[in-house]
Amino acid sequence: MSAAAVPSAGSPTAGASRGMLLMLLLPGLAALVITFLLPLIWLLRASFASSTVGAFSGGDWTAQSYSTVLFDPFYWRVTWNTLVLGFNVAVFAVILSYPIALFLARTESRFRGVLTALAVAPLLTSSVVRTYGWMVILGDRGVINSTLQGLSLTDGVIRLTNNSFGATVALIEILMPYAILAMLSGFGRLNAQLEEAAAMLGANRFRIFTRIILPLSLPGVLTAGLLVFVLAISSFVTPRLMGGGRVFVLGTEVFNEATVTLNWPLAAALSVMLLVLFSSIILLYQRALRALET
Amino acid sequence: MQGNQLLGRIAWNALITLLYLFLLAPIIVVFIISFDTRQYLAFPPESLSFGSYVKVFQNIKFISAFWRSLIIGAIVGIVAVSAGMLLSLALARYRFRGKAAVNFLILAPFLVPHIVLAVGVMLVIAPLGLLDSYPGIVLAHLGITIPYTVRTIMMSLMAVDIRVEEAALVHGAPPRMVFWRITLPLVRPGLIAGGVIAFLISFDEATISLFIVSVKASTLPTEIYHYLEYSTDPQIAALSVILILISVGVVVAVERLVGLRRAL
Amino acid sequence: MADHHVIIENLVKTYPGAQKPSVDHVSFSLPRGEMLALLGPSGCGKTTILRMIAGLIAPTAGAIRLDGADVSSIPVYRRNMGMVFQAYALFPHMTVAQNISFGLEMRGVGRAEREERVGRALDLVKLNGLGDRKVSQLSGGQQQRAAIARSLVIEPELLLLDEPLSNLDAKLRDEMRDEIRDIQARTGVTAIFVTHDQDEALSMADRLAVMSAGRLEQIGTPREIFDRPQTDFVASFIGAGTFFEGKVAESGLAVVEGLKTLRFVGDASVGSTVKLMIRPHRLLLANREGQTNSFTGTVEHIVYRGQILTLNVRCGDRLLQADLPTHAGLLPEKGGTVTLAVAPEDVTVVGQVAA
Amino acid sequence: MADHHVIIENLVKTYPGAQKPSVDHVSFSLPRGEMLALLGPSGCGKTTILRMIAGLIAPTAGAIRLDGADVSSIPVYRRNMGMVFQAYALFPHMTVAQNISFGLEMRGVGRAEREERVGRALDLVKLNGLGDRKVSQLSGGQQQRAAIARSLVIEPELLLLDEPLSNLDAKLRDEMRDEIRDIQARTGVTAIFVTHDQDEALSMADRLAVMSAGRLEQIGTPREIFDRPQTDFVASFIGAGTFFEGKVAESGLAVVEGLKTLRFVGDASVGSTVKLMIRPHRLLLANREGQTNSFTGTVEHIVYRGQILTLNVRCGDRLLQADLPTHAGLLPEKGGTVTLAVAPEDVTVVGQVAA
Amino acid sequence: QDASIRGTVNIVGFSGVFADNYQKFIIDPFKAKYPGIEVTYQQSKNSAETLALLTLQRADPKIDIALIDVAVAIKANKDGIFARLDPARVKVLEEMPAWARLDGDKAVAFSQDNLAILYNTDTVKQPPTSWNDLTDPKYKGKIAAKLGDTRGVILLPILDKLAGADYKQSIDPALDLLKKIAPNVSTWEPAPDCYAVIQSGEVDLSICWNGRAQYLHDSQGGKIGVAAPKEGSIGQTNTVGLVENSRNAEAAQVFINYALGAEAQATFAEKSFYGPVNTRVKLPDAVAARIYGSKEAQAAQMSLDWNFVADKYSAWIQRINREVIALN
Ligand SMILES: Nc1ncnc2c1ncn2[C@@H]1O[C@H](COP(=O)(O)OP(=O)(O)OP(=O)(O)O)[C@@H](O)[C@H]1O
Ligand SMILES: Nc1ncnc2c1ncn2[C@@H]1O[C@H](COP(=O)(O)OP(=O)(O)OP(=O)(O)O)[C@@H](O)[C@H]1O
Ligand SMILES: [Mg+2]
Ligand SMILES: [Mg+2]
Repeated sequence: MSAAAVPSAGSPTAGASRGMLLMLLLPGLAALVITFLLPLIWLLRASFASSTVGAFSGGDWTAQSYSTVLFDPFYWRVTWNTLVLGFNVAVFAVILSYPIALFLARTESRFRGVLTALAVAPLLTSSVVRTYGWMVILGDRGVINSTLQGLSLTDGVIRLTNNSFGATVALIEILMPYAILAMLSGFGRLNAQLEEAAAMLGANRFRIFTRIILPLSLPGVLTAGLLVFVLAISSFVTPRLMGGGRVFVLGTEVFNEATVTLNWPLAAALSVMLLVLFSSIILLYQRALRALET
Repeated sequence: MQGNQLLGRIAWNALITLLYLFLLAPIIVVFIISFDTRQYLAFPPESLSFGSYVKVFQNIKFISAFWRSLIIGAIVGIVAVSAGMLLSLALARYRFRGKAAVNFLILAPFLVPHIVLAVGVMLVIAPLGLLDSYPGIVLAHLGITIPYTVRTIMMSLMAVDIRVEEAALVHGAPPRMVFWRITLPLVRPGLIAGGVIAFLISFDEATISLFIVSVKASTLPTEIYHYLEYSTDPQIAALSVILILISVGVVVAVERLVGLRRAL
Repeated sequence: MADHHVIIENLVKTYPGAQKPSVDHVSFSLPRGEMLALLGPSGCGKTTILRMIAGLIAPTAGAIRLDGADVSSIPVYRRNMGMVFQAYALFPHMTVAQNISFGLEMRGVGRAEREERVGRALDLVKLNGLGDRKVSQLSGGQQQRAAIARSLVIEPELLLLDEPLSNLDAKLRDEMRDEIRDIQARTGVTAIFVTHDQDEALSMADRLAVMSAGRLEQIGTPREIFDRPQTDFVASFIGAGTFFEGKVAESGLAVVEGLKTLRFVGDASVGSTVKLMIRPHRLLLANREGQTNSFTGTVEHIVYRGQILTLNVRCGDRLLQADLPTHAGLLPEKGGTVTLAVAPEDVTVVGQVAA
Repeated sequence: MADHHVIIENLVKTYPGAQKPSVDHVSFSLPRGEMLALLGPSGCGKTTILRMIAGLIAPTAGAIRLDGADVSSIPVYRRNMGMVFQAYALFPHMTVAQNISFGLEMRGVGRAEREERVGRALDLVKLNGLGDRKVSQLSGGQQQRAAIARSLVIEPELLLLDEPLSNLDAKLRDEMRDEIRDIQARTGVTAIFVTHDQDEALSMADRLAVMSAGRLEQIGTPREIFDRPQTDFVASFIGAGTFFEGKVAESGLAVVEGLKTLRFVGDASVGSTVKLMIRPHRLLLANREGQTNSFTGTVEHIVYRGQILTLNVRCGDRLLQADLPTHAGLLPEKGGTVTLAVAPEDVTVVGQVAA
Repeated sequence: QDASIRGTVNIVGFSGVFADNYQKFIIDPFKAKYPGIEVTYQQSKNSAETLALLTLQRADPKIDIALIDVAVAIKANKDGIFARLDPARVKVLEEMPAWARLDGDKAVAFSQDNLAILYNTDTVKQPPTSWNDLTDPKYKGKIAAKLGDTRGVILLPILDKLAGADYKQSIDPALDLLKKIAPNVSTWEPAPDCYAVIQSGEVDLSICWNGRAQYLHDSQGGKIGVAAPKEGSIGQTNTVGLVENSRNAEAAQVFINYALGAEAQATFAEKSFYGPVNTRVKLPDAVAARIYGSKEAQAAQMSLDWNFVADKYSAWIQRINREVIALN
């Protein structure tokens, strides 16, 4: 049932190909439609409902939630906060992940498997537990503060958490594994021989890095950046807990409207807003990628 | 080796070590806490014991949820890989109208926050009578795992030289045989890697699961979530450590077997 | 023609998105048992033709007939052809023996017979003992031989070989050439092989088809191609040579600028301007100046090539290329003066120049 | 020797985990401006030697000296060598021109001069007009030429070429050979190039180093290697030939089983058993039977190769290979009887057989 | 024992310790009394999820009874999720106070968990006695207060009363007071939760629910202390509702009648430290003290007009978020 060598319509096996194509597409697409497309359509519908019940079963249509979202300056600020958070997290996560990804891509170490696994391990810890880990490190009486005080570098407490700094740091760490994975798969074009060729042409380590390694890995870096950005602006648990409730981003607002105030239409509208943000970022990203490739 | 080259190596290794330390810092803390004897999370531990681990293994809810998660994860892994394999074949080997749309549909779930999806998924699944059932949770997890399996399998598939498949055709293998004898074995690393990732995601997913399951099909993450609702004690840390060890074990084994990085 | 084994009629292939066809109205045919070499510069469409014959890509236009019947409705896997791919395309997850055995399995050949035939095929390509190796553990040359064995073992009716020897060193290449030639002669299989090595084409093929930019330039026996190239392109692509343009003063005599006159054998109407060619090895050291078709000049460059010595000799503003056998007595030296001569029948007309 | 540009002393390389060294006590040296060809079968260690000279891998033992000084402490990027990699290693994210320009940039050459030199380099390798292409848009041959241009443009002191012409067709290969030879002669750069094509090695290099399984078998001028191979391996690897074993009956005369006697020129003590070789093109058609070193037999196989005709002639139980020029008058036919003769000085002693 | 009534009652309600206690002290005794009635209890993450579930099943309810937050219950009633209880079947309704019988008996309050100030018994030697103590500068950066949910909505009327105002008129005075507390607040989202941060010493004070704190105090070595301010408190009110179109309405109302009864209420209060609603319940003094605090505090205990509050619910949370938290 392989489509193996049936790349074009005129091919000898083309007769079978239309049915075959359907067979190939159907199972996966069905699953995606049920668990992704339909929920998304519901989301759209819900965002135009007026009541909780309407959000589930139809009923009247109103743009009430959208006008709330669009005309409330608070949501504009939240959107701005979200973008800033996403940007900061993306930039730092990418910068910090890059060396690890590079290291993993090249190391010949016996422990490569373990090291790769360790780089991905943070993904598998409950976010609540991991957040608690960060509280221990960054808290007022946490590892860093007590170390600093122990060394008499400061006498007061340095506020490292329960603010957007804490949220950013924790998000960076939490999303780094994604960045590392994305970069690793994008580092395919790196090739030791290219570096050798550059060395033969007189490039020292620094220049090899800036002129060969970096440009070649840039698509992977961009993908990683995009992924982290998107995950960061849609996160809610970490900003909520690490931000000490002071960090208001779209994710936390969606969560809040959906589970605390039970305003599902508004939650849906905010989600749609988030999706619009994604889509524009992705479009920009694709532009950038195309520009890189030509 | 020249002196400054050696220096560069040392600096590089130090940098990597620091970054790893940052990446693993909260996990290290969690690891330490997991041995605390007190009944709440605090640092540093007062005294150390394996008590929390013992309790985790005695907690019937955790244990049964663990097996459920394992089964669900395995099914999700297998189904997601199968569907992903077929989708990847269609995308990698066919030109067809609407391919861009299909591609988008596969990419998009990466980018839509689970919290946004969760209620919608519940709503779609509920009328099918699948709430709190194995098929329901499996279906819900397929949407978020298929994108990963498609991605890894595609990577493997791209790496397969089409000419090899052509060679099989020329030498008398009908397309069905080409698939079973050539294509499938060649993308095995991608299949395994995709399966493992799908498994891990399903095994770890809480947000959507919370909306789908309650008692019968409750998974380990949802049990953890409920547990955290009324108690935060080192059991949670111990459980996290156990899960990490299991996952690291799986990842290492797969890396050994097929080279996960190639497929990622 | 009609009873030929393989008939290609007006074959055209334009890849999707390409402006120009990669194969452009190519027609030729092969009797059963013939070996044809497809020769031409990189990118001229050789592989494309093979792939159309195999059924791996569909022609844009034109027909391919096997034993008179159009093959377009026969799927690839029922065409019973063997093919050696340019990049081998061995199955990387199988051992060498499994690779070779694959086609037999597909044909439902029993295990015992399979093993025996695989063993013989391994012997044939000198890979005995390597049957259990993984493909990745073979050097490039060994892989190529495994690919050859895989295509031979199924005893196909038509054998398609895409640069089957490019990765072998001279020694092994010679051996494999003989081997393929032998098998082909013994089994009577029709074969088409692609190469860009003219020596290979000349020495292996019954006939050569020379292509350029998708078009068939000339098809003929090695001698016809080498000695009587019909186009400029073929003349310059196959073998080296020195080219002249000359006005035909009388039948078989052309006046060439910068030289005196050049006697040649061939049809050319008096008064027309013709393109003439002399192959380097047809230029011999002459005993005396002034002989017919003799040129005296200074040796500008000498290259020793084992069997032969290649000279570049400057006669006026022309550079003549001559290949002398290295054992031909006293050899000229760089800077020395030599006289070279060529027999009129070794001056070939390769084309007319439009006035 | 001491004032030679490149001196290689007892170089050894054992890859980690390998049992046998890939390069095994190899020593040779090159005067400034010489071009050396490294020749040998696949996997014999040619690339490994180049990479050690370049500094890309460290030798296990032995020394590499440039102008007398050990280079082990000079980092790769200050060695000022040009290298053409076997797989090109062009930078995929740069255009062709940017690739070529890279080395100049690293040397701080100004933009205007860079552009000019890149332009000239592109001309040189016949890639004019393709400077702005992405590397991926070039055919294999074009990529190889871009790699050559990139290594030449920096005017290195030492040029290392790893199979620089393997992907070009005969025509282009000839042209590029001349071009590289020319540039090398003009700039006086010392060059080492790797090839498995003996014709290339013979025609381009000042000297040839023939390797086998990590060891240097023989180093010498093309003529020395071709005409006076010192080992069995070299004799059979370079050029074709028919080999005989014979007992030396008297000085310059060996008794060969199945033939009569063979006169040869060379040192061999009476009573010893020697290995003798006759190159195919040294066997000529003889006028009459019974002449010294003449053999009469049946033509078993004829291959037309353009310039020459290769015959396999069976004399008793031996098969002699002879290359006759295609224009040598009346040519023999398959199945016919011919008499071949060889001059004693063309019968080469290639080794002793231990009793 | 009364085996004459048969049927199955499906309950959805809170999870965790609540579920354990409810099973043990309400459901099990009920089953002993009515062997003919089967009772299933399904845990729900929170009231929001319960509401979602009920909304989804409106056409064909699988659930008969929901235990749910009062604010959510009122919202549910707007969408017609619950059915009116039949006073003839649920006789115990007469014993319930007026404020507890919502929307004409479409949901009835059955327990209250008071908002309290928790403190770390190691670091706080003088437990706070008044809500006003929260403004004491010595607690700067030492308070955890999750106010973005019902806790905030309950705290506002308390603070309003402190400032001598009425929450039905304006909550501005409460917000002003809250702004004075804000500088002392270390986190508005205590992690992992508002109890653990006290136990671990991360903060000194935490504004949290009494019931769970009492439970932790008993079970984990008294590190958590509970201060019930003398100005009294307000409880988070849990209601029980009969689902509209329930197929087991009869058995369900038998259950509700039992669960709201004085006996069940008293037992549940003693075990869970949730305040009872049934007016006939008389708690022992020790139990009352642990639920409401001192006699003074017991006297000052307040109740809310939940219909009014539910209406303001999200507006108040929004004001807390925007005017207090976002600016601190
Ligand atoms: N899949 C394709 N899509 C578009 N153009 C193609 C494709 N394959 C080949 N071509 C183009 O068609 C032409 C002929 O290609 P083909 O592979 O037949 O050349 P070839 O003669 O085999 O060359 P070589 O000696 O380099 O293998 C080339 O110009 C090539 O660029
Ligand atoms: N990185 C390596 N690790 C281990 N063995 C190696 C490595 N590189 C090469 N070898 C081995 O060393 C030997 C020499 O390799 P090298 O690449 O020098 O051969 P070569 O003469 O260049 O061959 P070719 O003509 O095929 O390029 C081979 O047997 C090869 O298998
Ligand atoms: Mg080709
Ligand atoms: Mg090599």
